Amino acid sequence: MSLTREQMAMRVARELEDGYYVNLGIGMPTLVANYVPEGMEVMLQSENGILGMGPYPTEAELDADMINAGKETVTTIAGAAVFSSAASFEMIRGGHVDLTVLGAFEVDVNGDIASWMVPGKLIKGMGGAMDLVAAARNIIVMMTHADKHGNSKLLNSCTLPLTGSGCIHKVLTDLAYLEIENGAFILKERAPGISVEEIIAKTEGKLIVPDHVPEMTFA
Amino acid sequence: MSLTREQMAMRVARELEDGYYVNLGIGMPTLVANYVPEGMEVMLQSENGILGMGPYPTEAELDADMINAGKETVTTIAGAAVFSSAASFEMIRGGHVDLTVLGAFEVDVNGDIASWMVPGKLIKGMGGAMDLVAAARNIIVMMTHADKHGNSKLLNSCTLPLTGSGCIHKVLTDLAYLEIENGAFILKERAPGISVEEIIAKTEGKLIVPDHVPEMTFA
Amino acid sequence: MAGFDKVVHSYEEALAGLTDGMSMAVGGFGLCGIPENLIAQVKKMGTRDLTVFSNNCGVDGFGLGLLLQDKQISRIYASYVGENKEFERQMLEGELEVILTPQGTLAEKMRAGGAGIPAFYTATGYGTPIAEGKETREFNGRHYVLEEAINADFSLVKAWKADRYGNAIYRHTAQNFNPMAATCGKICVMEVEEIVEPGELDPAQIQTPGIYVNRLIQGTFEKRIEKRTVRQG
Amino acid sequence: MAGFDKVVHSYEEALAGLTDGMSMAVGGFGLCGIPENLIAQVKKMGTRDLTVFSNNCGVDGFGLGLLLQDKQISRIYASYVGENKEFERQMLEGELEVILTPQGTLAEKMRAGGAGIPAFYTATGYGTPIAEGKETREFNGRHYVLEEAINADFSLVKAWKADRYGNAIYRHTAQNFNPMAATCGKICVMEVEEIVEPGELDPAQIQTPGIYVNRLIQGTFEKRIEKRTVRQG
Repeated sequence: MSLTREQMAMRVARELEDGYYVNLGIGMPTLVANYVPEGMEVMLQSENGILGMGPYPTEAELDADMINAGKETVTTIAGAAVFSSAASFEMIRGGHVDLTVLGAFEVDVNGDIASWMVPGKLIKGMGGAMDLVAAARNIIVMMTHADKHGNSKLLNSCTLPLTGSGCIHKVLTDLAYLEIENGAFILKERAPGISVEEIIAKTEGKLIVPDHVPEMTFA
Repeated sequence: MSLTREQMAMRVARELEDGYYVNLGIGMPTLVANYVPEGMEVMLQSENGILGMGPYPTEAELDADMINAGKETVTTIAGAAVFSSAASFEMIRGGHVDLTVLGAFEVDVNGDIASWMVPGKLIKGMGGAMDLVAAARNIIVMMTHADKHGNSKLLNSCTLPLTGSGCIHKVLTDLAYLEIENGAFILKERAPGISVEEIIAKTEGKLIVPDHVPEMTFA
Repeated sequence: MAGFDKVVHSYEEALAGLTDGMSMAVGGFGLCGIPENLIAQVKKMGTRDLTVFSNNCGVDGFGLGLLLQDKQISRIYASYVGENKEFERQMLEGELEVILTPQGTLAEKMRAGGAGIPAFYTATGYGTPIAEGKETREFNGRHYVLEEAINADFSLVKAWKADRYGNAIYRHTAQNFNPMAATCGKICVMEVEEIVEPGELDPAQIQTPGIYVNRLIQGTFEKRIEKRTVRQG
Repeated sequence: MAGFDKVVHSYEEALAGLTDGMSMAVGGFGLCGIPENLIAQVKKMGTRDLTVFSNNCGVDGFGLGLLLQDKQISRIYASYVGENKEFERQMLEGELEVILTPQGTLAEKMRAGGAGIPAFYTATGYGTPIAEGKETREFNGRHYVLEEAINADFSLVKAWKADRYGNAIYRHTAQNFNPMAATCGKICVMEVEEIVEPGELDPAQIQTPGIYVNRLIQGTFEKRIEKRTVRQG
């Protein structure tokens, strides 16, 4: 069975470490915040200007002036800081954020990522994604292994306009956890019940399969 | 009679306009603050991080954490802002300060200024002066016409290491007020009782003397 | 108006001098912290052929989206288009020139414009379409793109409180692009929820010093929420 | 120390890992807002061959002047030498390499180092000895100098109050270079007058967010005044 969104978030959460400052992209990456291991503290950075983002507000706490980078109303935790967009990207571009998790349309064996535009069809804009991928030392791309038409999103070379070049080293899909090294995807873990053959079939980019590929665990 | 320091400050103060943000250099330029015309408001910027610098503190107000760019203890006025050095030079380098008054060792007909170093003898450092002269739209150099050995400080070409190049257009000395245009000093006003001949004698750089050179007034 | 009192009493006065073909740096992130009344005034004035620097372009019918409706904007520098159908339509059909700009680069370009820095290098966008036609350069083994400053004719910003001198503070994440936008326009117009007397705000806590602000006006704000997300309390 | 608690309990621990030949970005302007106890600890440690980035170098016998006495500093980037005889003597006699750096350029170079900007253009110093050996370039008819970022091994800074997470605020003009110095070191050590619990400081008023701070220590400060100027009250 391919992973649910929640299982994907649980697996990404295993990459967290105590004391990490983390930026979670809009959409699925946001779910990672729900699976921070017991006894571990991480602090969420939101690129519109929050360090120490908290949960959604109650009706009573709701405040139009307190939103996250996904434009959702949020709260801050005790010990948060709120600042300008320039100050926020000083942190991001200066490499001070420990982990960035974001989605993508495509990733390739060179560590290139495409996530902001499908020419002629869809232009979301890059928001802060280009800044995040250019600067972060530690990035996990979190996406489905194939698109809804069954086309692989792990390629030899991205076909869409890039968000960043040579910056991705870790990919978590609904089928596998892979790392990118020396121009290839290395299959590190497979989703429970997913065969190596299925992953090979759904990976267009050069894939290296070690002798033993363990099943993923979540805690 | 050559001007006293106070008269020089009074003459510079005539260049002030209501609502001006002004940076006054260390030393003599500081005196200008004492001669702001009645009914006019100017706000003093100090490059270590004050907009709205006030007078020296009373003994009771004295605070080691509140100093100006000359390292003197000061106060702030109501409606001041205090900020970082980077924020301070954003203002200065962005050209937001309306008037800068500073001292100099030499000024020349090209608008070059030297004020921070006499090789082998004296190195004060440039502090914020290079930033101020590079960015300000409106600068008045305030200095004696000649040094203590009688050598002119208004030259065809500065001999000392420069603070800025082509940036000075107005000079107030103890003998005259001059403007710099098209590679020459233009004698605009002379100190009361000082002859045009004396100014000519003490100005090494190319000097243009209009038919009529009025005596300076102070209010 | 004398000395440092920046207060104006009508939105007409606030935006006097804004004419066709000019550029505006506009604060806000999504609909948060946008100068909503200043934007509404631009709509009322019908100023056309505007160049806008703003992270987003509002939504259909609110914020800068109002100016898209009437095709008052010719060109916009923004990082994000999503959730604004008219914006996407005008862009895809070529009615509107959109220069998509990474969010951090946009913030830094505005700051640079205000700070007298004509250009800076950044890793953001290297190897992507954003870098096309721009100088790139290596420092210490990494590649960077040269990005130039943004300078605008007008700055339209929204703060929480300001004193009459224009010293301003922002509320929560409504700060976002406002402080940088405030610095990079020739004429900075700020609207606030409350104008206080000089001395009421702590000097060390001022986020936009009054030196940047030319005109200050007190307004009332709808503060529309784009995505209302709540939890059970 | 777990999670985000940055508090350390001794100056030894605060500066552990600072070794000969390293570089330090140090906050303060004159003697105002200097990390005086951290500097005293560097003197005690006897660390040598240091490269220092700091606007000034203290005075004879206080602040960074202490490190000059023992010749612990090999190289310093500063904007101002005046009022420090030993500094001037070591510089003129070539015992100390001094790279005089305009004050605004120094502040911006530290900020750039913390912000991932490897280099920027500035008008400051064009046509002066400061520009020698540096690239210059014209933008819109004005000349600019390319200046590179400062990155240091350690940041030594002084704030007023910080919470345990390192979120800090500064007092009056003791802010000066501290916020920029805090961002450009690999390990930022901050000393403060008071450590408070997370939540006690207003999030919107934080001047150095805790993400920049690695070690935090509470100290007591002499706060020597360099020029005591008073008026009759």
